[in-house]
Amino acid sequence: MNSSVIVFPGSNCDRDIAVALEKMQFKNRMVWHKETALPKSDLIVIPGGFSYGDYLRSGAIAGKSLIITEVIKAANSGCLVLGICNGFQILTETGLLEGALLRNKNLKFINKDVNIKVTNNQTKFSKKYKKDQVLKINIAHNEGNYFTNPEHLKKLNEESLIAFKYCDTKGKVDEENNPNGSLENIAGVYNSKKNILGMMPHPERMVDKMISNKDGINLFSSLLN
Amino acid sequence: MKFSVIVTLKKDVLDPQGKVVENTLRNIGMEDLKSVRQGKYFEIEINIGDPKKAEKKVDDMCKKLLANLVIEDYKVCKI
Amino acid sequence: MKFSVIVTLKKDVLDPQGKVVENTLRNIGMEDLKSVRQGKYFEIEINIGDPKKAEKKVDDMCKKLLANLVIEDYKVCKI
Amino acid sequence: MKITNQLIEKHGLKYEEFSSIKKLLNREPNLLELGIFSAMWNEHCSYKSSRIHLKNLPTKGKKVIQGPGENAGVIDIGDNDAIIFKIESHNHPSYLEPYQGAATGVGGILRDVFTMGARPIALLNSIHFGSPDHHKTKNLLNGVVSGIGGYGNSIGIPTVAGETKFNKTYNENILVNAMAVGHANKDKIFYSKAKGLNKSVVYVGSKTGRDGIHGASMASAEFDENSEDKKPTVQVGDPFTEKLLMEACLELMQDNSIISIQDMGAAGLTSSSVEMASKGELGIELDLEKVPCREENMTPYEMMLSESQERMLIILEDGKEKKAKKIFEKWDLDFVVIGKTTDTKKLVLKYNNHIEGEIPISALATSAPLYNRKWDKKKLPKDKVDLGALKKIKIEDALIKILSSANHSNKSWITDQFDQMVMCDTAQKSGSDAAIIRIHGKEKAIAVSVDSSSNYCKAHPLSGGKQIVCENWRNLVAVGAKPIAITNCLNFGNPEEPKIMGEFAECLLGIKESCEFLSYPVVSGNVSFYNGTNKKNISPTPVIGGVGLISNLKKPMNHILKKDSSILIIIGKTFGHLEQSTFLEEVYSITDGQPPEINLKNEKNNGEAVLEIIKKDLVNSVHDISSGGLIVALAEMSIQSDFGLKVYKPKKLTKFIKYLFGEDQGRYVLEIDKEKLKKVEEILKNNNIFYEQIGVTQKDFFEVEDEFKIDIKKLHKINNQWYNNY
Ligand SMILES: Nc1ncnc2c1ncn2[C@@H]1O[C@H](COP(=O)(O)OP(=O)(O)O)[C@@H](O)[C@H]1O
Ligand SMILES: [Mg+2]
Repeated sequence: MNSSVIVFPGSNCDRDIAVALEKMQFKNRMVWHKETALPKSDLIVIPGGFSYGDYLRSGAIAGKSLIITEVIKAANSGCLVLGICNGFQILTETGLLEGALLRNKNLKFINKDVNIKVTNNQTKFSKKYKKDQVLKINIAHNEGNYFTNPEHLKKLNEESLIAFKYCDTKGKVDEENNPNGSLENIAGVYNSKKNILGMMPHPERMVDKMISNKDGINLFSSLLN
Repeated sequence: MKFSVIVTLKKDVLDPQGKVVENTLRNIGMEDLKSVRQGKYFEIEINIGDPKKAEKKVDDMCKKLLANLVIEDYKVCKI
Repeated sequence: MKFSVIVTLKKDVLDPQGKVVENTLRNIGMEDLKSVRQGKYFEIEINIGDPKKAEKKVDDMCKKLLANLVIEDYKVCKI
Repeated sequence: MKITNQLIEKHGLKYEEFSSIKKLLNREPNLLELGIFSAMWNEHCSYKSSRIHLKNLPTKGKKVIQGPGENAGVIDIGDNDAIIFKIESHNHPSYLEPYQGAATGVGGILRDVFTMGARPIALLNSIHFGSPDHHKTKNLLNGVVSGIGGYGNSIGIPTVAGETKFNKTYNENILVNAMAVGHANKDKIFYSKAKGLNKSVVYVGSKTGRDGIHGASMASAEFDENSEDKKPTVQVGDPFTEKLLMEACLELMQDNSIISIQDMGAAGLTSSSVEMASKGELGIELDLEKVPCREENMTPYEMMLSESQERMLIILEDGKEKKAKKIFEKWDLDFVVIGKTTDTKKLVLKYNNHIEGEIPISALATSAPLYNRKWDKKKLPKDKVDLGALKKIKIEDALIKILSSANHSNKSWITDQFDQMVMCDTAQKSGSDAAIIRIHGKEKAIAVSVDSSSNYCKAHPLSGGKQIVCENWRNLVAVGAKPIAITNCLNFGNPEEPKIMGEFAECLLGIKESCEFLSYPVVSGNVSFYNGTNKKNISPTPVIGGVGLISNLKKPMNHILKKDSSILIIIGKTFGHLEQSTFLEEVYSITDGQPPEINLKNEKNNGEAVLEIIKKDLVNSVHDISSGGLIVALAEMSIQSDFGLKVYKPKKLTKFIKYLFGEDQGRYVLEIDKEKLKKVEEILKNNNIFYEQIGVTQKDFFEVEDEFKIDIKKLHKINNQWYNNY
């Protein structure tokens, strides 16, 4: 499985995701944002970080970079695309995913382990998880408050395009377990073809027992076959 | 030619930042306050002589970069 | 009564955001651009009838909270 | 322009100092030169009041690769790995503009570390605010915390530990100290010493603006009527550019292009160029018209004194310019050759081929003033607090009062705002005695902690200095790390007052004594004087940042209780020293008396035994006992975990309150499985170490025998409410 990690100036989880991918036996390449062609890839990852300092709006400026047109082309022809944290923000800014990520409700950067529930385990990204399985995954963001218009929200629900929801340890989804104010506790969404996933939590931080736990492993292993 | 651009969150989008500013202002004794909304401001200088063309260009900038029309509105003014 | 408040960085203070926005606008083909500076915008509604008093109050808000005069300037306008 | 007395004063120079300048130059300096002298001779750059005291600190050791005097200290952790670290203050700017002040503090210390070839792997901070009731405190707290996070999170280096304290002594002068820790290959460390003639001096990074120019508000030809808009300003940090600068520098450091490199910190271009030349015993010539500027019409004076952030000066090997330039262009950064090294041993500043200033390097560096300021000794205070005379308080109430106070509340409101996990090597986050960072791709790890205790230092600087090194050492030991070396940030008041100078001198003697005894050398540091306003000085606040090594990280040790029914033992003797304790301060507002005594021999033995016990995997959790005493340490252990515990009433008992709240030093609590107790006791007995069984873990309740029993969920709530309600 060939993966490409796009590196923007200001990306800072690029090494972390590369380590996780390699650990999972992906053949990974780093792609600098000024490049005009993508290497052959089955999976494109847009990593977390603060591309362009997150100035203006998080993800806005990376969304205008050269390489992004290539990512869009690849995505439209069915290539798998995973955007984590800043990567999710970039995907919404390019329009590959609908909606937007607003400032966290408490206006503060939030870094902590939260519980999320796998709301759809029928996709290429999630098939190794059980339905409604609760994962403990680290979040670290300023703008993770997912927002979209009512029609799109309806579509997300009807077509099972919500990937993960914030919840408690038992899987209960409620306001108390919504760290950032996201609509319906949404932590990650798919596009309608389900080849693009954007998520705020960092699965690449959860692949090593010494550092955290292994709840992120199955996302990568799902992709492998 | 100089323009000001104001980008604000759409009405139906929650503005927690404005809310916090509002509360803080109340807490420091500004009781007559009714509401606060917060946005971004840009001062843009552009080398185009024709005001129409210049404004069109700035409008373009807003659409392409400065505002995210999913959540934001914008206003351009010549200054 | 409604006021707009614009808070901008003082002239000699580094504006990293404005700089990045400026470069990006150029990169996406806005060659006529001369400069961009970024600031904050507030729309403040206040329950005071007397325009003078109201403006004074808003000015107070700026000094006390909205702007840090060490690095920022502000402008209040009735709208 | 004529140099008037007023100009001299505005530059912070004393008249005698000005006379020495004239002597050194054999003439009057011009304004540019005066500015340069003022930048190099001020306290911050010259260490003129502190140098003779700092000299006494132990700075050598088997593991020390580079002690004080470079951008940061360097230690050897084996297998060709080196750790590079330093702490620095950004107190005054943070008081004026908390967000930017704190942010640029973090940015500055990071540059010190990656300048030397290290990739930063951890950030720490020590932040001190005034009383929570003071009208400025809340805003300062918010701004400083988000500024620290804003910079560290954005650049992508985890902020893993720190300390946060409130005390009215900081009402008008907060402390913001930031520490950075980096990892480098031992044979790829870069220094600031220039070498070779006619080498290119290269400016890289951000453009120069009029940020933070000292004394720029004064009248002069350049700063005339318009000087109002040229007021010195607090710098704005740009973590994005710093990230690019860091990556570009680290990329350039992969081969052998760099002869010497120095970040532009305080006094920017001036101090960086002088330092490089001075260390290399060379001269430097700069063509100032080449300096990349952000504003129009910047004068040589402004360029030389600007403190714009995110800039570096590099001296390159011949023929490497092209390749280096390409790297910086890739990262969208300026790269300009602005001068060269010379054999004149002078700093020569040209602007459009006209010489604007010419100063012997030695006049700026080695001939800078050195003061042996008068200092007063402080006697150990006598006043004994009469416990009997105090109004009685229930143990439970006292504990609750402490746990819900600003100083002892859980800090997750702060630490949740910091990315602690980015880089994926944080094995132990904030919340424990020390954080643990794994060396990337390896089995080993380092532990880091910063500590201070201004109350003890104020009461008796000598004991306080001794104590704080020990506390820091203990925090590393408690997570199973062998302490290696420290950095220190010495925050004091006005050194021109003998009392303050005495606090400084004696704290340093204390630090020295502990460091020597524990073989815990000082490898870097920073002095911040003049903390205070209107003749009110802050309490002496030396902050110690320590680094220890865990050579084989199997499981990170911390103070979270792991099991039901395990045995709790205390290591180290309890006498019940209450003076200067949190108990007296929080419950009775009593702040006088002596600080606890330090017994270095016990400190060392106890710590080494704890290390052995951890290494042999005989213990479930460990916590050192510091402010608040035994009961607060125990409460912290159970608040962070799913278990409660029961403390026994001690058999030989003078006063229960003293036993529980006393702050005797050199003590640890250990949670041990019943089956392993014998082995642990063996180790302790073999080493002649005092220990007692003090209790046992249990489900759900925190209990003190015969006194009270409280649900740990409630305790957790009590400990977690302060910040959210503030
Ligand atoms: N400003 C801060 N930044 C990061 N971590 C902090 C900060 N303040 C406190 N902490 C963390 O909170 C925990 C408790 O702090 P403290 O009570 O000072 O610990 P100790 O007494 O063991 O030194 C530590 O893990 C410390 O690293
Ligand atoms: Mg501790």
